[in-house]
Amino acid sequence: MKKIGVFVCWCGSNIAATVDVKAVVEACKKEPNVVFAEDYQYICSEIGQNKMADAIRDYKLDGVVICSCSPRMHEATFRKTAEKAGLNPYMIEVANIREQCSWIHKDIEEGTEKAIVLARTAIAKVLLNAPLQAGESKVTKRALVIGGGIAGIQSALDIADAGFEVDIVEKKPSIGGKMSQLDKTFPTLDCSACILTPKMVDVSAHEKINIFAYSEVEAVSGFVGNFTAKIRQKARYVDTAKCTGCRACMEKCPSKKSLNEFNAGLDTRPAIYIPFAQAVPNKATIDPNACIKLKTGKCGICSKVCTAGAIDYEQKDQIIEREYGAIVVATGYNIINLDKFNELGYSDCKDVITSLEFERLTNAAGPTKGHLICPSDGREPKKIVFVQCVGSRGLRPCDKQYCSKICCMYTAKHAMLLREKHPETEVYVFYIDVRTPGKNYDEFYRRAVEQYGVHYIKGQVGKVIEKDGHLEVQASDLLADEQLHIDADLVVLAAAIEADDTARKIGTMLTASMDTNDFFTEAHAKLKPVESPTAGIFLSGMCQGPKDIPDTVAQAGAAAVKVIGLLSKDTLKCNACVASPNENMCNGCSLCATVCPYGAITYVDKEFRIPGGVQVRRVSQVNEAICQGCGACTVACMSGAMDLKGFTNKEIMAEVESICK
Amino acid sequence: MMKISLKNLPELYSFIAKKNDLYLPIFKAGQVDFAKWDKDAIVDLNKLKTTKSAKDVFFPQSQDLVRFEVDGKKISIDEPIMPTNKQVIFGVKACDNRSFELLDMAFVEDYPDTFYEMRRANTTIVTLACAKPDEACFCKAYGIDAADPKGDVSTWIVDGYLHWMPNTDKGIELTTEVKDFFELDMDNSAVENQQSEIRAIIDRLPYSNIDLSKFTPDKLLELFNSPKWKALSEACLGCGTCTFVCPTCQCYDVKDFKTKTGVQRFKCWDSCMFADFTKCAHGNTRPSQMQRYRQRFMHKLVYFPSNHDGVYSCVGCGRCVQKCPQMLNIVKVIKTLGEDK
Amino acid sequence: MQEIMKQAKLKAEELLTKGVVNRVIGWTEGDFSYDCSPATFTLDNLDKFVYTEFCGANLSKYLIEESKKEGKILVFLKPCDTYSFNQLIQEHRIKRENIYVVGIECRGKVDIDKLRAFGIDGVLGCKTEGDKLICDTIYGEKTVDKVDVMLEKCLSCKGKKHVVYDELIGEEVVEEPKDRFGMVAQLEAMTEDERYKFWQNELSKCIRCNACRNVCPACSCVHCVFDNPDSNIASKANTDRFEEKLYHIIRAWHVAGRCTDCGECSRVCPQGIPLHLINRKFIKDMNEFYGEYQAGEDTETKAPLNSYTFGDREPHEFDTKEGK
Amino acid sequence: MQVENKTFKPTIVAFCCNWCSYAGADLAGSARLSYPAEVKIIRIPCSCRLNPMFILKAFQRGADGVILCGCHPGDCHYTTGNYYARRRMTTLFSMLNYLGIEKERTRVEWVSAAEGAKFSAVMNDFVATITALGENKKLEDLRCKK
Amino acid sequence: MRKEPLIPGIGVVTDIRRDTPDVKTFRVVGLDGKKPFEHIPGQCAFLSMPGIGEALFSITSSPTNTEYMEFSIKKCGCVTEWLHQIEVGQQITIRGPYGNGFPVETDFKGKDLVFIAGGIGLAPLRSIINYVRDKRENYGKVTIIYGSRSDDDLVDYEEIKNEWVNEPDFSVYLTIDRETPTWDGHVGFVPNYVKEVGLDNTATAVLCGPPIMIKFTLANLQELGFKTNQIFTTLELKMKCAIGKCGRCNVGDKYVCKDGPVFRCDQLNELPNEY
Repeated sequence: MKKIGVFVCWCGSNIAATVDVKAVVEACKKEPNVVFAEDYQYICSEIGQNKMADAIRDYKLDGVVICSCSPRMHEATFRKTAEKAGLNPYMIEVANIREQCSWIHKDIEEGTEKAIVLARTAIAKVLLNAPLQAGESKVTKRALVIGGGIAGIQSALDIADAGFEVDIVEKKPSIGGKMSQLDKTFPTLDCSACILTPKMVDVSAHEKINIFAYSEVEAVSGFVGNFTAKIRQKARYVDTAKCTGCRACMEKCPSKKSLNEFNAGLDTRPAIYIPFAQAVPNKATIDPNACIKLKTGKCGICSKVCTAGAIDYEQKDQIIEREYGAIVVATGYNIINLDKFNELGYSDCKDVITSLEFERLTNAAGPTKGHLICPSDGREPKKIVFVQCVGSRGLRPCDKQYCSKICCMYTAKHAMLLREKHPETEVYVFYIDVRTPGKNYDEFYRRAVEQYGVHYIKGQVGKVIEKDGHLEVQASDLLADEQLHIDADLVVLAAAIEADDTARKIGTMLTASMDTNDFFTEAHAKLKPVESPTAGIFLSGMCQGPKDIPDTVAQAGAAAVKVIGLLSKDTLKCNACVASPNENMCNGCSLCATVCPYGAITYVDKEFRIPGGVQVRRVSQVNEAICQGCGACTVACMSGAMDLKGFTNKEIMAEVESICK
Repeated sequence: MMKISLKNLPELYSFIAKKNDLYLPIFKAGQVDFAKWDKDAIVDLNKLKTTKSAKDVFFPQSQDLVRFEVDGKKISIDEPIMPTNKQVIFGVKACDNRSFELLDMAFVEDYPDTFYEMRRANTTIVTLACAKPDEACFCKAYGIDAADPKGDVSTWIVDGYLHWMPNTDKGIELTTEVKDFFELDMDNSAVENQQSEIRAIIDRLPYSNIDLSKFTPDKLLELFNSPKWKALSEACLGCGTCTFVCPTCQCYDVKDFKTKTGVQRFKCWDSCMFADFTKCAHGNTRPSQMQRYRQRFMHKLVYFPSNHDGVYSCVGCGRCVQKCPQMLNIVKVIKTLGEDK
Repeated sequence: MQEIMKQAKLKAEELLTKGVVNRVIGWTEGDFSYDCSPATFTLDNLDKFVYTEFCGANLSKYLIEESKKEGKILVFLKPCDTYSFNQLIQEHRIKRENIYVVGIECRGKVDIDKLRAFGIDGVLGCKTEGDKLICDTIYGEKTVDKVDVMLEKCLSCKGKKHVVYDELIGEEVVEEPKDRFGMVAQLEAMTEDERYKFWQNELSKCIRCNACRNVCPACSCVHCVFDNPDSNIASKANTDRFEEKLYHIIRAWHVAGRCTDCGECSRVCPQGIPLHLINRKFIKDMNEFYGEYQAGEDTETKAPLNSYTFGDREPHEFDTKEGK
Repeated sequence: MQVENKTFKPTIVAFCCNWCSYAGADLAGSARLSYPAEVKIIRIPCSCRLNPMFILKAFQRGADGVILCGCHPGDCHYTTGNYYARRRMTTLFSMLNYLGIEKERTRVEWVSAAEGAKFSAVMNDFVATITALGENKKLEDLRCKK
Repeated sequence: MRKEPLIPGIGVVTDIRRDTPDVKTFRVVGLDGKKPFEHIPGQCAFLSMPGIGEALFSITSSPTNTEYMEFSIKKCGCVTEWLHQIEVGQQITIRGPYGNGFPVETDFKGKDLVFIAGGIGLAPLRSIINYVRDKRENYGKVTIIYGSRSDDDLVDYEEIKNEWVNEPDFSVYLTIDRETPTWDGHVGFVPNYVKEVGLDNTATAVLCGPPIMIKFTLANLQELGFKTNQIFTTLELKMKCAIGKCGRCNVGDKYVCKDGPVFRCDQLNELPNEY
């Protein structure tokens, strides 16, 4: 007789408050095959786990049901304990009586009744469970980092330093990302470029790191340890091997009207360009939308001035296929489009700018060489208004509901720097709340207010209109309860940040789950913050949600550590819950293979003994290293020959029967 | 003899149905089968052959046997409810009526099937002569007279009247109960005329004189080993149509069904034509369709007669002739194997 | 018809004699004209070969076993049978190289049950004359319009094109496909309760003889779920109303997208259950939801249930009335 | 009838894909977003694992409603699973309805791991719908009620 | 009212003994603690667990045992698998006895008997061997030839070793198919061994074992001069009713459940070869 043990967890009062755990234990004891049932405060604790291991040994249990929190929480813990105690880890079933029961039902009777049903269902399943053995697959010892901002750079460096090959794919001509556009960084006020540039140089110099700049990931297939990515290297029309980065072409290029992305569109650049001085790789790129030669076939000046002969107008996009063991997503962010915020005048008034534009306007390498002027007429602004939470924490359709997290701090930084450089300017900051958690953050903000005399006004800006060459800021002061009209020279909007527009595409490609805001979902909000639920995919930086540079770097490092951990293994335990065909029932019809997303199913001709001889039949075979266990094939299979280990037809039907009892 | 105008039959039905479960050939969704009569039922006495035979009245397709409850290591048994209702089956043709006798041999001899036995005991059979036999009928080959269908009560439909003649005590008992619906009928000539018409038609039927002489128990091995089975059976799909429409097929299966609180053990029709009929843990004694096909006809024509004084387990109703999806049937078997002298 | 039969017989004789094939699968004569059965022939019994208006049986399914045997077999396929053949090829169930396909002309087959329902009892023999069917019965000669007694599958013929063949016999009389979905649409127009009643009435006749399954070229599993105790849905008899529904829903589901609408299930059902109406519902739905698809038209195209598009309709949007 | 409906507690089987909807249900739990206890969840790896046999089995065994929750189209952990599930369920539900089974008894909802609130709302609504619809009579197996 | 034959009684498993790695012997009594019913050697009974299934097993214990019934059961299908995992005290359903049994009071009486068994085939023979031991005066010399794959697979080895070999006028020959380190007895297949032990061909032989063993042993016995009417064997086919009605277990016109399972070989020769 199969012997089943049942543990019912109190989870402190989390379960015990709305489920009578003793009653669940008693009910389980009555179930056939249950030889042991017990409750305990915290089964996931060491003592709880020891109890479980002891029960497995003492009662020679063939299966264990744990009524506790979600299996997504502790199934792995319980499985490990079972394995240590000599029980196959797949002979464990978790009845989710916390998330699915105690936390959502208020009534003890109702909660207990449901908990019993859930426990009974898990018992019904575990009785049919078979011990499973996970297969193994090899690990390709190379990582792919998607995105070359500070997050990607940090992850790549850490992984490469551990001795693994890393490819960085960056869609722009240079790595560096948003951080390269920043002037100073809070709360220490170091120069952004000064701390980023050495890292970029490290990346370019690192023998283990390969940069695919001006490239995009086109497709990813495979699974953890064995991904294959197709990378599109867009045509730069410049042979990077030859280009010396001398910039002679940039000077001579006759088409200089393109908006300079690096300077947030505040000035222009030539059609052939290197985005900024410290660009890595320091190679020119021709913008095909601006290049006269490429558009009309005439010109070709750059080709003539290039002494290295690097210009190649015939260059084509290249598709490179590379194999990886792990993928780090570091797709970063953008600031939202402010077109929908007409009341703040961003589209109409040149002197209403975003914080990022402000960064460029104050940066020594920026369009104004760091000289702060009003973009409309070049005068020095005397009164500057900062508007917080533009598009963040709002409820309108154009708003993001989340807090963009970094704006409070960078605005304090901007205000402080302004007041330091131009003490004569008046600086106003309109805020909803000032949020400054973080080491030395609140001190930083208080310095802005107390030491630098920045005017912080709790209130919202209703309108910004242009009036006589000035901006009239209409706002409310909530604390003074009065309407304000401020005549400003410059208005700086702390625009909300959003996930990069490529994130969704990449998420789909990687089958990594994303939230409604296109931020990647972590495998667990607290305990697995840098892992995607999809094995082998790790999250670094803003792609997972708004965060500042220190947090980004920390997460990038964490993601790197996870990657290193993965790549340092020679083989990976495969998913044990894989499809498995019963060849005696297999028709060989190939329907399963047509729905398999991984190409895990192949066919062989096999001999079968039939009355009076031998018959050759085509039957399916599953490559267990490739199968991820989705189960699509099991439903496509008519005869039921294809089943999914760990979620067999019989097991699921037993669960159904048990629930409907 | 007595008679009743056909238009008064509904009243007769409703009277009989008061005290009995009344089974009649009832039209439903294009088919006529024996079913329990109620006032909305469409009775079709003109249909020569119901799709299924009349056997389900005694041997229903599924029959609950016993219910178990399991509690830990303990098992308790709920005795079944026996079919104690009185039944009348009305409109049975001579062939089907004869099949009851054959089923009796199978079910009542040795370990009697109590459900069958009780239904048999509680049922009064009212037969009906076949006014218009068809090409597939070969009851005559088994000595059945479609013009004199027997049963507890024999009836004939002639010229708008149903003529009624009790044959047995049960028949007389029923007749006494329903006699007020009838008028006395002293002139038997109408019935007799019909009988001779029927017999004349039957004499002309192509299968009426089919030769069964070859099928005797002593030829068991010779017939069994005949090479002709292969060609005879090759189109057989292995479906159960012939066995399920057959009035004499009696194979069944015993199965368990887990209900909400217990286990219901029931018996249900099975077919020796089904691939898994004899399949068990050790293997299958009849793994090929040829063997299963041979079993069915050997049983009807040799094995059954061998155990029952030479009586064939076939009544010549011709249902299999007409219903086999691929037009295989017992007559083709009889003719093909009967050729060998 | 006589002419086509003669040609077919000659063709079989020729191919057998030349040794192109070592046996032939076709139809063999019965005692009455309506009872011809599928059979294999060699030169020895070829005299019994017939091809008449009663040769409705689809021979494709037999090829699963036959094509595994030694040597090449000649098969006669009517236009609609060729779809089943293709579907079986697509599913790797038959070995094409072991089969010589002769497409045979078809002008619609007769349903003996319809003939009987027409009041023509005791049929001893039939012959076609033009549009009429002349029946010799024990109650005298009777004549009907052939169209009145044709098999359901022929009344809703997909068009008389052979989609696969090595050789053709007779004319390829390609017709416009007939409307197959009229009755399905009628049912769709009913209320839920009316439909339930309709199906309850029809399905309750089911005796679970498995004829529909066993004749179906798509239902050719090595081991059917209904025979497999491990499937948890195996059953033998309709012990409860539920089981007749379960059986027919699952059966239709298993052939959904694979059913070529050959109509054999309805032809063989001893209880006259309009099983084609279930299969056609799937076909109609899939056509409407995912674009026209005819199973067996070729051997490549993926069936609708085994493919997808990003913008497929959502599951609650199946109400086809709204789709029209 | 009114009284009966009030006391009628339907049995609801919810099949949830492991990656999105089961996580969504967990989120609903951790956010204490309640839904009726009649809903019992079965975890399946992907919505494409749902075999129509399971649905019919549930009805046979006494379920009054069956709901499948999976990742939003495009978000399937296995890339394509929910696309297959979508086609399968669309055609199957259409067939059930064609046979006269109430359309409302079966449902598919896409619930992501972040949509705890949606999960709870969906379940509340589904239970309300089924409760209003009453007991499953058309696909019941009387033997399973004994 | 007559009792419906398909409705079983309840039995209790009071002892479970592991004979070989895949054979267990179950002791069964009725709810009243007594033997469920009387039987003769060679007869069978249907055991079942509701919801799992019903299966026919030969009764291994001798009718002379008045306290209980025993069944030696090899694990090979779902019912046997279930039986192999139960514990003492488990209730099961039981109905029987079925079949003709060995003609212990007629054909066998006063005869020398040769019992030849292979593997689990000893199960039905154990019943008659112990019966003969208890009614020693009614029978002549007894020779037992029993073989299995290995010494581990010998059913009832303890009883054979400790009791049968000591019985007067009993000769017991054991053999295994392939040598094992723990076996010092005869090695070889049963059919061959039959020819080696020097059987008296006037005895009555009873065979039970796998089909292949039966086939060759039968041939060898005939070579030794045994006539087919001196040889008995038992058949085992799929059954559902055991009362000759369900239509499965017939071999020709004989039902194994009712007319068998014991057949004399000359009778079998008249039946179609479909077993």
